[in-house]
Parts: sequence; structure tokens; C-alpha cells
Amino acid sequence: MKNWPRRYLGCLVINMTWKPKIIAFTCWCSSSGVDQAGFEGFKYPPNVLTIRVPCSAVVNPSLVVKALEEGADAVLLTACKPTELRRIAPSRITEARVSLLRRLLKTVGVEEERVRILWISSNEGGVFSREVSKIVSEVEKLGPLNLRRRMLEQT
Amino acid sequence: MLSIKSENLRIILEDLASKNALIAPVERNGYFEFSRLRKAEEIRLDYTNARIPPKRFFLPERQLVFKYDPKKGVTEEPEDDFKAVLFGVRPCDASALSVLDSILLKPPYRDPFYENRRKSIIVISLSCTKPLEECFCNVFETGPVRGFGEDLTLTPMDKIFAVEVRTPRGLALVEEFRKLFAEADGRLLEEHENLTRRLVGEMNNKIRVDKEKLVRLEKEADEAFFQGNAQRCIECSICSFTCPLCYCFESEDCLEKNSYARFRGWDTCISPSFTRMASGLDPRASKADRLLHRFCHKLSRIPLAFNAYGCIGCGRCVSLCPVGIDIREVLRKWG
Amino acid sequence: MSKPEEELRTLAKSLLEKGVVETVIGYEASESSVRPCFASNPSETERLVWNRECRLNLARYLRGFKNKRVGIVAKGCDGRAIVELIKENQVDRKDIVVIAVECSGVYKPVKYGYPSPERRLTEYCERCLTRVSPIKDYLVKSDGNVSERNPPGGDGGHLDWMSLFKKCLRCMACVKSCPLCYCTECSIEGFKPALIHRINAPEELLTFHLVRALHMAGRCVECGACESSCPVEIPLTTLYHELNEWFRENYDYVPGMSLEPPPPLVFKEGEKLGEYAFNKK
Amino acid sequence: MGLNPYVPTPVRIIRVKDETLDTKTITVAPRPFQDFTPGQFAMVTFYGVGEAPFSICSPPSDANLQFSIRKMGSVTSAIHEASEGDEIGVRGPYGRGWPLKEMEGKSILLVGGGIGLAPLRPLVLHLLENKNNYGEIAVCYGARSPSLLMYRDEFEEWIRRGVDLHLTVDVGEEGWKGNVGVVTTILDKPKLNRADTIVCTCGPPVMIRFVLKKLVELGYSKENIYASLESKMRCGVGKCGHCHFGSKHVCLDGPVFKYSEMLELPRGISPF
Repeated sequence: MKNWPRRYLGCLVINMTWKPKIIAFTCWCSSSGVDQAGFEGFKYPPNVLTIRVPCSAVVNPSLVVKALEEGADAVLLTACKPTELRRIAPSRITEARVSLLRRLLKTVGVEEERVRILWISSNEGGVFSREVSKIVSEVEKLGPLNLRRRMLEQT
Repeated sequence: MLSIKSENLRIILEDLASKNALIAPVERNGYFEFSRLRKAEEIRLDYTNARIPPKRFFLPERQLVFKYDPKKGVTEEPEDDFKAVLFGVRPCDASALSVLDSILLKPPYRDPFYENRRKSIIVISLSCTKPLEECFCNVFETGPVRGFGEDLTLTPMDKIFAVEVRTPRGLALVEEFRKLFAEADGRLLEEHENLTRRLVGEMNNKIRVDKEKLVRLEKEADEAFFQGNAQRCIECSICSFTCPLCYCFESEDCLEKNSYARFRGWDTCISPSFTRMASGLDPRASKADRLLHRFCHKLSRIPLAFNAYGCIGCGRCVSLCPVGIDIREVLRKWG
Repeated sequence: MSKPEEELRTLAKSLLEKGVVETVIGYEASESSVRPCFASNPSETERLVWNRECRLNLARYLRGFKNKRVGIVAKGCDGRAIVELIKENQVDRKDIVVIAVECSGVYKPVKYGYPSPERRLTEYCERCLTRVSPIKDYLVKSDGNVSERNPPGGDGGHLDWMSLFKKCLRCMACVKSCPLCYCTECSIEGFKPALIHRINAPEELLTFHLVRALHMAGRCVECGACESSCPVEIPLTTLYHELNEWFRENYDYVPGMSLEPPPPLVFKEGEKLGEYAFNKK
Repeated sequence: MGLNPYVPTPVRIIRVKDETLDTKTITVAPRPFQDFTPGQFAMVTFYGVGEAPFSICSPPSDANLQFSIRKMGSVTSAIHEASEGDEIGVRGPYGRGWPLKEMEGKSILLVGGGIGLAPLRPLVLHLLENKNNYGEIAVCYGARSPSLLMYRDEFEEWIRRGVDLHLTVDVGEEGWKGNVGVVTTILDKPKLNRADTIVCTCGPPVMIRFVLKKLVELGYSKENIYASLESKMRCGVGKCGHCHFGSKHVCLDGPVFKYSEMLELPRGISPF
């Protein structure tokens, strides 16, 4: 049987004893920053899974919601710093979207800290590893999200 | 006919609830609905009717059909033990179950999931003493006192319930708690009869239907009437989802961990994708046709095939339709 | 028949007689409540009514009347929806004759299996920003008292949304009754693979509602059409109001109030985006 | 599995053959059911994607099962991507096939259009195998272009075994010497006793409409005309309601309908 195209982002999340699972959507520029973290030997927690996207502004907030539903404990968007960017608008859009999404999540009772935006330039591998470690420990404190189970349980 | 005192009924309900085998009407979030209960106190015996019909216990919104594992092959997961007593169903909704029986269990193919659930759930109906404004069960004779399809019929009199045993399964339940029931005396029987007469008389809608006339609906349908309603219709599926008799289902394959699963769940003939084929062809492309199909199916095709109406007059679709499409109008015009 | 009703009928009749419009979309009485009415000849205007049961947003039907001149009976929120539709290039202002009626709020619907049929204003009407449509060609004055709106402020935080969503049957009545959900293919189904399954699974309901909320953010005119048609009474407008509050706080933008300011975070082709500089040198 | 009619039996694809540009014929084995009538259909599942109805296009005498599948939606696309050895699910046979009883002793005209030849192929092969029971067999078949003719490589064999085959295409291609035009233009070619011929037709709804009209004009008896109609199906056993039109379920009472039954069907599904 062929591998039928994987339907869910959640398939990428491996189930093990609980450690925060974090999905990071990295834009092209910042993903080279993430790569650089690897080259230069900066350590960052292995439970961050990066998905490279052309620009942070193409990340539809629906996908962030879907990632959370499918089992991610937090979603991280790394974007170019607005001040360093030739085109400012995309990062501003991302920023606005994330802010809106956080408001929405807060309203429905999901901790807003689970959706983050991180400004990473292409040469900031060190910053990335430092910030991500911080985020992982913060998410660890928040505990597992388990949105699906929460939706199933409440009657 | 038997009778049972209210306090004795409580004892039975509490016993069932403690076994986690009681589904009864409760008020949740501002409306009545059926729910599996742990404590019998929550039951609202004064309820009007549940907004979501009890069909969801027999035909769930989403149900696993089978699982397929490329390594192990097809596996059918046995359903969890669903043994329960569905208490307090209105006679109209109970009648819907008997119509569903004739459709879904029609040979040669019997729907195994429905049959399974039907076997494991005992239905106790509770006569309707305060019919709602939208109700028209008297039209199809599915209420308000007794319907068909239930195992026991309870009719509330003062402080006492008249109990009518309808099936052997109902009798078995009565036998289990035999001490709590009493034989009904002549006075009770008389009272019961009076109540029945009064309740049927109280239903204030003046709809009369003639089956012979109604089955011609399909041919004699007034185009303008259905076009007018179609213009209003917003194609939400409230009417089908809240209909105790709508049984159409959709199936869908999903990917689960290392296996594929097929689920089935409610579908609605009002949706434009209901008959649209992959090639884009749609034999029922217009909204008016879909509405006509819905009404014809209920009012002329099921009567033709099964000697029962496909509508039981609960009035859910009438009340819940956001744009006021009213099956009673159809009945008045063609009934 | 109340005075505004009479005025409304006369107005609709004259519009149809003069041939200004082909159809007037309004409300007519049904057996238990009111329902939409499409009057296309003058005699049909006798059916038009106006009362506190007129909940459905008629702007929802405008997309079915492309390139036809229609008159529409509009409450304040219906008018806001029309404004949004014009802004989003869904309808042409020239094609619509807005018959604005002064609205003093609509009643919460009495639905099947409702324990206490106590008639009161809906929550979203108590938050109403405009009792009269922001765009209008004709105005029908109401004799009811037009109360002041309550101070704005989100209050969606205190509800247990998860258990509210859990009841959802996903009948899509909220989508189908919404004047602004005009997409021919809903994005929730349009993604490949789809974001949620076709068959309602309780664990996916949160995603469905959050995605819909995100799509309504900054567009929702809080007409309550979704909420009043919902068979399980999820107070969706409260959720969307919460997001609209975000737009008001951050951009001082309220959807549907006027045709003028373009919606924030929407850029037209060729427009210079703030500090956007595209310099090839 | 037993009594559950909704669960397909896993079978393996043993052969995939390209029929036309967008159509493949897959052969699956083992056949999960004993007997069937030509014209019946089966529900084919591609696990994880979905299920769709396909008419069986191999004769009942064949130990394997064949389906001709045109790439249309998600299930058909998935099957097109499948290769030999893959497992798919089949359940069936469902519906009412061609009226073999009525055909006995009579001559038979089959009219197909495009992929509509698929449900007719088992009938052709079945009739040829039992030639003594039936009269003359004629086939009129049309497709949009010569390259879209199904079962092209079998035609010679059919003719050799006595089928009066007439082909037509809507648009000719280089090297095409046959008739150009829609299938109704060749309906008068087979020389049969029109009053006593059973006609079976299958194809797109528009084609069926015009073929039926033409057949009646040509003097074929309405009593003897049958057509196979298509509709969306989910369960195949008359429960899900998707193929419920008028008082008929296409999956139970069809897909083969008599002329008189088609008159009763509501507009849309009815070819008239």
C-alpha cells in the first residue's frame, strides 16, 4: 500500500511521554537562521518541528488552529524583523494575525502564550536557540494542551 | 394496563441511573435534550420535548463503520455496550423509530448498526400533556398519548402514571420491578380514556390528511409554491438534522494512526452536494427540486412503500427553520 | 397594523409600481413568526410586516440578485452588512435600494424545547451600535422607543466555549444564514486536504468555530443571524464581538459603519503599503 | 464481516490496463462474491480515500473482476495512482442488471457512449458465451474521439464472434475511416427486427435522452428499451438516500431501468 498523502500536520507529531510539541512555521529568511543554529552548534530542544514557508504572512491562522487541534502544544511563527525587512507589510500582517489569534484563543479558554511570534534574522541562530529553549520551558509549565481530548470530554 | 406511583417511578429511574443505563430528558444550556444520566434528580418530567430528537442514540452523528489496517486487514470494532433505557421519549419520536425500523431493517439488507442499537435500547415513552404550538402529531396519529415503536407507554395522571406494556421487552422490564407496579383499576382506565380524548381534542391545528391525496403530491406539486420556498431556503440542514426520521447518511474515509477508518454520519438532501457526482453532474441541481424531494419523500414515498408517514408531526423543522419553511403548509395544500 | 408597517408597504408598493426595483426583499408573517418575503409585484407588498421577530438578515439574499435592482428592508445591522458587501465588491450600491427601518431590537427566538418562553431582547441587540442602517435611500421611522446602546466591551471571556461548541451539530446554519459568508466554497472544506472532515466529529468543532471566527473577525456586523438560527443556541455573535473589539482597540475600526475607511490589514493591488519600499536599485 | 453489508472485502489489483487517456481497467482477484448479472455494479473502496460505485465490466464467467474507471474525483484518482498488488476493497454486487430473461430468443441491440460501454461489455461477453440462447447481437458505440473508444483491442474479436459492431466518433482523428457523428446517427445501421429487439443503452444522460428518442422514432418497441442510469451512491443497499429519486432507489431498483420506469422518475435523473 502506498503512503497516501499524510493528511494531518498532527501525523508529524510523534507521541511519547509528554514533552511539549512545538510546531514552528519559519519563513525563508528566518529558516536559514534556524539552520545556522544547527551549523554553529547551538543547541535547541528537539521537540520543535520546523515547517518552512515562503513568508510568515502566508501562514493562514486556520493552519495554526489546526496544528493546535492536532496535538501541537504551541505554535511558533518566526518572521523577519520588520525593521530589517525590505517589505515591511508582511511581518506587520503576521504580527496582527498572531495578536488577533491570541485574543481569540484567550476568549475560548486556551492560553494565549501557546501562539508565539519570534523575530529572527537569517544570521541569528544563537538568538533562535536561546528563545526557543525559553519558549519550550514556558510551554512545559503550561502543560499539555490536548484540545481534542478536551473537546471530547466536556459534556 | 398497569399503574405506577411517581415515587416508585423515581426508584426505578434511580436504579437505572446508578447502573449508568438511563437516558432521559434534562435541561442543558437553556433547552431540553436527552442525556445519559448518573443521577435521576436531573430528570425533567415537565419537559416539552427535546430539541435534538432521540434518533441520535440510534443513528449517531458519527459512527465507525470499519477500520482497515494494511497489515491486518479489515477489522470491525465492536461497539461499546450501549445498553440503556431511553426514558421519556414523546410518542411522536417513538413512532419515528418504528418508521425507521421499517426502512432501515427492510430486507434484504438490514442496517446492522441501527439494529444493534435498537436491540440494546429500551424505549419508554411519556405521553404529551402539553403539546407545543408547532405540534401536529394528531394529523398522523402518532400522539399525543401513545405512539408506536415504544416498549412501554407512560401517561402522567395526577401523582400516578398509567403504564401500557407494548412489547415483550417492555414486559420484561416491568417484571424486573414487578412490586412497584399495580394493576390499573376501572377508574384509572376511565380517566385515561378521558385524558386521551381531551388531549387529542386540544390539538388546535385543523389539518386533515388523506393518504390517497397526499401520495399524489409528487405529480401535482405546485411549482410556484416550491419555488417560493426555495427562494427563501438557505440550505442549512437544520430540518434534516433535527428531524427524528431523517436517516440519510454520508460516509467518509479518514486516516487514523496506521490505519484507515470509515465513518458514517448524518447527511441532508437539502445540501447541494447531496446528489452531485464527481463528474459534476447533478440530477437534482435546483433548490426547489431538493425541497420537493424532501417533502415528497416524507409525505408520499414512505407512505407508498411502508404504510406509514415519513413525518410524525413533532414540529421541530417548523419551529427551528430560520426562514419559516413550514411542512404544515404542504399538508394543508395537498393533504 | 402598526404605522411603520403601513409606511413600509406604501413605500415598497410605490417602488415596485414605478419600476425602481424589480423585487423588494422584506419580511412577511408566517404561522408562528416571520419569514423572508420576496415581493415582485405591487400587490404582494401587502404581505410585508415589521416587528420584533424580524431576526434574519435579509442582506444574505442579495447575492442571489446579482445585477438586478432590488429593494431591501434593512435594520441597522442589515445595513451594516450591505456596507460590508459593497466594500468587498459583492454587490453594487447602484443596484440596491435600501429601505432602512428604525429598529429597536429583536426578540430572542422561542424555539422548540425551550423551557421558559419569556420574550426579551437578544444580547447582541443590547450591544447594538446603530439602530438605523448606515446607508439608506428611504427611512421608515419607528414608533418604538429607540434606546441608547450599552457601552461597548467584550464579555465573551466568561463563557465556557468548549462545552458550547461541543453541542454543535455542524449543520452550517451559521454559515448559510450569514450575510457575509458568501464564498461559493467554504474555506473549511476548500483546503486540500480539508481542515475538518465532512462528517461532524466533536474533536474538530473547535477548529471549525475558530476558523469561522477568524474569517468573521473585523467583518462581522453582529446582526446575530447565525446565533438566532443556531439550533443549539451557541452565542456566536458574542465570540465575533470579542474579535471586533480587537479591531476597535487596535485600529479604531468598526465593520459596516461607513463606506469610507477601508478595512485594516487589507491591501489593494498596487497600493503602497505603509513603509513598503520596493526599490530595485 | 458476516452480516454487515457496509464492509468491503479486501481484494488485490492483479492487472492495470490503460484503456484510454483517462480510463484504466483494473482487474482484481479474488472475486468476493459468487454470481452476478451483467449490468450490476459494485462499490469499490480505496482505503483511506473513499468509496464509489462502478459497474462490473467483466463477464460472470470470469473468475476475476474488472472495473473500468475514468479519472474523475478523489477515489478514481487514487485508483489511477494504484499499481498492481495494491489492496482495495470491493463489496457487491448491487442493483438490478440487464434483463437477461427477457432477452432470451430475441435479437439485442446495445447502444453505448463513452465510458457507458463498461456496463455493456459483460453483457456482450455473456451473450457471446451463450450465443445459442439469443438472437443477433448488434452494438452501436460512440465516443468523442477514436482514442477515447473503450476496449478497442477487443472489437476485432467481438466482430469475429458475430457481433454487428458500428462505431462512431464525434471528432475524427487522422487514420479514422469510420463514421463521424453522434451515436444517434448510426442507430439505423444494424439490420434487426426492430419490433422484437431488446435495446440496452448506457452513456451520459444527454446521450441517453437522444438515443431513447431516436430508438422510438426508428420503431423499436418502448417495452423493450432499457437504460442504465448513474447517480451518486454511498451505501449501495438503499439506506443512505443519496440515490433516491422518485419512488426508486437507483442502487436497488436500478441502475438498469425500463423505458416505462424512466418516464416515472422525477426530472433531473429521468432522461426525458
